Amino acid sequence: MANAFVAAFEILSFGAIIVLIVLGLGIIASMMGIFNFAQGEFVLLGAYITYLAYAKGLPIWAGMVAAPFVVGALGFVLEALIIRRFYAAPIVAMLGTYALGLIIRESVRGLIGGFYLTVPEPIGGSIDIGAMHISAWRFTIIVITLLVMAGCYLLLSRTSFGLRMRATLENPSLARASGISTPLMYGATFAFGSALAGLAGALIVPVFSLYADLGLRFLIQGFVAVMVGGVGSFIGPVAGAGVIGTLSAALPWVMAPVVADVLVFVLAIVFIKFRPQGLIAGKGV
Amino acid sequence: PAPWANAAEGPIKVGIATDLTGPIAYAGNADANVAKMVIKEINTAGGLLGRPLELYIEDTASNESVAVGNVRKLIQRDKVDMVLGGITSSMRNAIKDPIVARGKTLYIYPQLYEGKECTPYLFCTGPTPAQQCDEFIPWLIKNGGKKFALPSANYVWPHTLNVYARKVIEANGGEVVFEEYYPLDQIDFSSTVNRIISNKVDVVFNTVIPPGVGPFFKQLYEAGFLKNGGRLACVYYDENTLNINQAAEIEGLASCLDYFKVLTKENPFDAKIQAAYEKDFPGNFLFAAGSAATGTYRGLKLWEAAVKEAGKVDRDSVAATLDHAKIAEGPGGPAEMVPGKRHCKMKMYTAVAKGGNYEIVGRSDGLVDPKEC
Amino acid sequence: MPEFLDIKHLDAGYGRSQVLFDVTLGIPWRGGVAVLGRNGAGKTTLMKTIVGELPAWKGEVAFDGRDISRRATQERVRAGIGYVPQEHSVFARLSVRDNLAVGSLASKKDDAVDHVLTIFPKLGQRLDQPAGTLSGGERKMLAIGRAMLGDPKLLLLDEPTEGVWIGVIEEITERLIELAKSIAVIIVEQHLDLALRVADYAYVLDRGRVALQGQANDVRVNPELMRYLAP
Amino acid sequence: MPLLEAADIKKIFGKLTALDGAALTVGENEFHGLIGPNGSGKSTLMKCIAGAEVPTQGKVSFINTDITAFTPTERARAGMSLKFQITSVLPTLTLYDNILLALQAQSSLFDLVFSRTRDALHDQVMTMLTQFRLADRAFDAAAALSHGQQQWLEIAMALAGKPKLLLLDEPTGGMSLEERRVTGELLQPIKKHCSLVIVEHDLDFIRDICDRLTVLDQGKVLASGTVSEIQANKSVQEIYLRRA
Amino acid sequence: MPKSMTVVREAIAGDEADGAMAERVAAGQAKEQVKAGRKVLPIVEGVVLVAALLAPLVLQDYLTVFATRVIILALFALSFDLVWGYAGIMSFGQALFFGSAGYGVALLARDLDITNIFVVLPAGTLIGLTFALLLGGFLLLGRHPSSVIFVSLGTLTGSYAADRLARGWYYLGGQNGIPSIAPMSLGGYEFTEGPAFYYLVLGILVVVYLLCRFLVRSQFGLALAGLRENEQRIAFFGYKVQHLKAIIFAIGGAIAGLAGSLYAFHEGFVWPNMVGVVVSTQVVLYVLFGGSGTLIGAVIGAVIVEGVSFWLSDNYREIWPIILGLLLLLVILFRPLGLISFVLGERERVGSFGAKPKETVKRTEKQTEKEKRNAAP
Ligand SMILES: Nc1ncnc2c1ncn2[C@@H]1O[C@H](COP(=O)(O)OP(=O)(O)OP(=O)(O)O)[C@@H](O)[C@H]1O
Ligand SMILES: Nc1ncnc2c1ncn2[C@@H]1O[C@H](COP(=O)(O)OP(=O)(O)OP(=O)(O)O)[C@@H](O)[C@H]1O
Ligand SMILES: [Mg+2]
Ligand SMILES: [Mg+2]
Repeated sequence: MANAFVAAFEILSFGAIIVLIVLGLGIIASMMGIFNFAQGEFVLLGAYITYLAYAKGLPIWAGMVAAPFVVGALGFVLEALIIRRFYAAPIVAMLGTYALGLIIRESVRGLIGGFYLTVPEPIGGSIDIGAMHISAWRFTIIVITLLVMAGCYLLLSRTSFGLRMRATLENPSLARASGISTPLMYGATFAFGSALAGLAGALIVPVFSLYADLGLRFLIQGFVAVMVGGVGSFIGPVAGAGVIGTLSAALPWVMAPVVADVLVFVLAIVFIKFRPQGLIAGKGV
Repeated sequence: PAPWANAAEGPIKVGIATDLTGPIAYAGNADANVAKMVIKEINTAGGLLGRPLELYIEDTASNESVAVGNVRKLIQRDKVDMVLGGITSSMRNAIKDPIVARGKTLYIYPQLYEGKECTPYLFCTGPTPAQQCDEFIPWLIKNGGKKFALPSANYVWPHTLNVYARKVIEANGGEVVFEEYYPLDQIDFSSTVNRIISNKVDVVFNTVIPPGVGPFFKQLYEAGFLKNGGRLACVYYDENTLNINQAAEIEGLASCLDYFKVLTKENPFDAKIQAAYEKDFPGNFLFAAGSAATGTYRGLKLWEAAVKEAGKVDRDSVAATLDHAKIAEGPGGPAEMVPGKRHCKMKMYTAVAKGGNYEIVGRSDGLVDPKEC
Repeated sequence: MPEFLDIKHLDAGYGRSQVLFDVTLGIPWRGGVAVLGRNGAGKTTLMKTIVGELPAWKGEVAFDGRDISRRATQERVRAGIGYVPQEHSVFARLSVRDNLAVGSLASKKDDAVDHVLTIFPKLGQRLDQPAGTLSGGERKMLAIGRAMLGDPKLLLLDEPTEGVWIGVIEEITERLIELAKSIAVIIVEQHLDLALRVADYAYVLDRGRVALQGQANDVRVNPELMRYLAP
Repeated sequence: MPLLEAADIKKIFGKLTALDGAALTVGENEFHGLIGPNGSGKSTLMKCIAGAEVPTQGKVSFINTDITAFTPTERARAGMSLKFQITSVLPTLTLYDNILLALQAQSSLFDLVFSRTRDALHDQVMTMLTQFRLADRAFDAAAALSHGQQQWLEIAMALAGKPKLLLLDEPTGGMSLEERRVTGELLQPIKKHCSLVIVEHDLDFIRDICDRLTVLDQGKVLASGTVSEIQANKSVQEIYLRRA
Repeated sequence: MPKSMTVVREAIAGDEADGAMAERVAAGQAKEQVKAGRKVLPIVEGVVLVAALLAPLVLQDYLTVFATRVIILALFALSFDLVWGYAGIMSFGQALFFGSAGYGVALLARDLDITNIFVVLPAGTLIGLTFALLLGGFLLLGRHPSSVIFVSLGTLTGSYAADRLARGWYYLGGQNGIPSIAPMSLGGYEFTEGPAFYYLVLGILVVVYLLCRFLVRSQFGLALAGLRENEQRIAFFGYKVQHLKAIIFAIGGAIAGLAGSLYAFHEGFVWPNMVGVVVSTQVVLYVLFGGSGTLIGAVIGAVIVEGVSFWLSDNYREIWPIILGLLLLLVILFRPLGLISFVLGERERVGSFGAKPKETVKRTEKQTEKEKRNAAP
């Protein structure tokens, strides 16, 4: 019983981490039609900023708060300078962001010297319930993920931001002809998606430690999650991330990890093939 | 520059092929630094056979296909007399053929590894499973317990090492509760940790590598493994890897290597090379055993001895003398090649992490035999 | 007094191929203006240049007394220009409801959407359907409705009745006549009758140049007209 | 025996019944007009016939074969050709290539690979382009055409495959009266070897070129018959007076 | 109700060529370079061929070996270009065919001692073809056409999964791959790296190139262009779209397989990256860099990307990945049609299948003039 509870918690917490990472990726993919290969590096930057704050002696939470803002701002700038030229061609966008990711990743690698660096969690230790120990920080991550999800949902469903964004993606020239400032929308959305990645990086760095390939590790998993959930909505990728995250944490409990690893992807492709619109077809938010 | 006695014959060319970029660049750069240091030292002392040494460094970029291309540069363009390098097993596998078989050059592999590399002209100067397990595992059984878990990254080194380790564990009355392999970049270990806790494992003999190892140790810690008296063991853990986790999460972790920095307190020679290295390369790239820096030092010095004895640098002559080369001083102590085996005898140390630093808790009596080939 | 929309010596085109040559036209503050011409004459190009989707190469576009030829489309639209494009005139993946919502983003009136739905009751039955699945005629109605929601002071209509059933065309015409009493309307239309009923004034384009212009009634009877409209 | 017989076609989109037992029969060398208010299901019926939509229920037979389960490709190869309501030319290809693409569609793979029909088709391509007054733009990209010109190109492409049944969904959208007349003239000669189903809102145009008419309303056939029969039909007059 | 949902999507996708797409096309159009008339491609092709033939004479030994590798990669790039640049199928997992063929021939050499060139190269080609048919059959075919994004991410995931499988599978050497593959042989002769291998590979490249060139310029090539532009539309003309896709994907796979087997023997080892995402992305970069949709662009791209990385890693050892990234980004930003677009006009790049364009235009222009006059009342 206790064991099952711990198992459920651990699986859930990994699912939450994947959701957190995919949030930004999903928003950029669904709203802007760009599969951002540099998203992993935005996660990395979030982690790096948190580390920097820690290394400079600032409180860790300060770094964590700063990370989404700094990465978001960077996203805004990058959108205006680079990403903007890619909307016409999704495949070129993949490659362009890939190159961008490469640059960021290798620069960070240079900065941290290719090491694995530890960052302590602001809320450390474990919560003990009887004989069970669950990680306090992982628990915090679950809570924050839920809050962020709710926040995004409200932003996209209760304000006209989501509507403007979808209109812009769907038909930019018509959106302009409806008085929507498409450059601003693109900039804001990309910045928002990047900020979420920055936040994800900040929150997960205590769990996984800082290293240059931190973000890359999650990229393909993230794409698969987005596809499984369904491109075109906010909920879709989130649901997909939940499924993929949970699955990849849960399968090793019942089979050899090496098999589980490949199986997740094979299952995902088969699923997408037979339900190309994803878990949640692109409707609503 | 010193006046070279045999300057007319031109310099002797030493090739280093190591990972200067990519995920394990920290190790590769340290190795390259060590090579620079050793070559400089030899040159200041008058070179080799009256000829200067010239160093050629190529990046293997943690990418085997780039590596092969760059190694070919060393062989075919620079025509080096010897290549030292490669850190991972897969890198060694990728470049050994271009060096030894197709390139007809001597190859020294400096990293601790799984053993079983018996290619002619390929010499290994890092510790082998026997060297890392024979004394370490009995110590673990005494200072940890009998129930072992072998969580491992899924590649050749852990597989082969585990076969050996299991033999030693069982021979010493221990028991392997489970042995399991994970994809190299797996970073969630909840099911593993759960098995370890629920099976009441005493010693986690870990061969999971970064990036997985950090989260793994953390999860173990959070699940109360250390609190309940569990012992972590990891034979590649050196000063570089200490930073992956917070000190508390790896308190008591035991490792067995040919060198630890704390040895500088007791060995004047270690203190000397450590100081020389830190003076020349004050950055982040540490002189440590797990990243093959010590193996590189040892390899170059052994090769120097061999060339001196042979009096020539052609492959066959040097291979013949390198076969039984010895050095009286090296990181952690003397070292000598085991004749006919192309592996190296060396001293081994067991150390335990305490508050983020190592303490030596055991040392081999003499030089430990690699037991290979 | 300057015209509401004043276009002087406008050249425009795509890439390097010039389509409009020295087009000069004026749109009054109120009333309808028709732009006629055969296929490929440059009518759509003119409309696109007015809303700013295409840059003006040369010449001047002044709206409400200000030069807008360097402004972005969305700014022109916010300044009071409404546009119904000829093609791709709805957001295909958005529901009809959302299409209308986009149209009324800038609008202050609460009942504007209801108003549109009384004009086009058909749309009311299709509110949750993606606009891309509407029938051709329904799509046009939606596009017109969407543009009207923004309370434009100048409405550009590029063939608003293409594919619309005659019964509805009549309705649309009446609305436009109504509308033209309070705002300016530019209409590109193949139904000559309809166009000239809505418009007081007409321009005829031929190969990118203004070939003919005048009061609607005069143009209608001008013997030259047919020559410019025949293929 | 009719060339095309679509019987009892039902098409349901979610909650909406777009076609509710519609039927269409077209004889050989017959020009058949399909009319009705917006949203009455004309385009949907055309798509069901050409295979762009799968009817929820019903049967389509063409030249004595049941083609209900055929793919669009198979239908095209059986001799059908469709022009969509919304133009869909191949934008970056030249006009020439657009037409050639349509013309060579049914050549065998072998002929395609070894370009055995290229020369043979060249004159046909140029003739078609000239007929539709697009010849001077033969080597422009199709995307550079105005909307009306794209309609011309679409019609040309639909005609290219020498179909036995041509399905035109509002081919004259965006054309002036004069241009419509010319289109009608261009269509007349094909009557010798081809039947036509045409959707139009312009009754005059339809009257001029069609032999028979079918009127759809809310997914059902309101009436079907010769032009004069339809014009006399009470209920047809009614819906044409009723507001949509 | 999954059925009706797909129908909705289809209706949207097929009917309303969506606005964003229209804008894309318009944007592409606006950039059109009026450099028509002159035929630049054959000149470029000729120059590249001559350079390639002479290369070993001026290059040192090790550079010839390097050049051999580059040519093999160019062959690989060609396979991707055919599939993506011409047929519009985004195979983001092209390395799967490259690598699986490499593994296949490596196993032949390791376990069965087969290195005869007349066995291993066909075998590799066949392996690539088979894998392409399997993966393509699964991802591409079916009544409802798959979206570009699905195909690209699907193939990418396929290649990622294969990479992980190779890493996990002990028989394939796991992480270490299969080292020390014996050289390819012909009778008693062994192809070791060097000029002989170079000319062998160059010969193969030229033959494959010519075949591809013939294919894409034939009427079949026009069908492929139609496939790229709008797959659903051409189905209504009567094209057997599924066949077309299967054929071209399989040809692409076969060429990739051929390249993969050459690569395995030339490098002497295979390892998991070879089927994985890194190599898959790399080939896309070659083609994009050089200019997709022109065969020579793929070759040029491979040569330049590899050449530049080689040079950079020599001269800017610490930061070369960053510089490479910057270069790629710059080219993608400012030359989205690839380096070839510096010399090549848009029309020539997209290709045109009409015979003798100039003459025809003139002739018909006169006709239309006349007709216009006639038409006017
Ligand atoms: N994929 C779809 N999903 C939902 N509803 C659809 C879909 N396709 C068509 N409809 C609806 O079915 C009805 C019939 O559409 P259809 O396009 O056949 O009309 P039509 O007779 O061609 O009209 P028009 O003259 O305006 O072109 C319309 O009300 C339309 O909204
Ligand atoms: N994207 C484009 N690129 C290049 N030329 C274009 C483009 N769009 C239109 N043209 C050309 O510009 C000219 C005018 O086109 P425009 O669309 O303005 O005509 P139109 O008067 O609206 O015709 P229609 O009645 O057919 O809609 C045409 O000759 C057309 O071929
Ligand atoms: Mg127009
Ligand atoms: Mg219709």
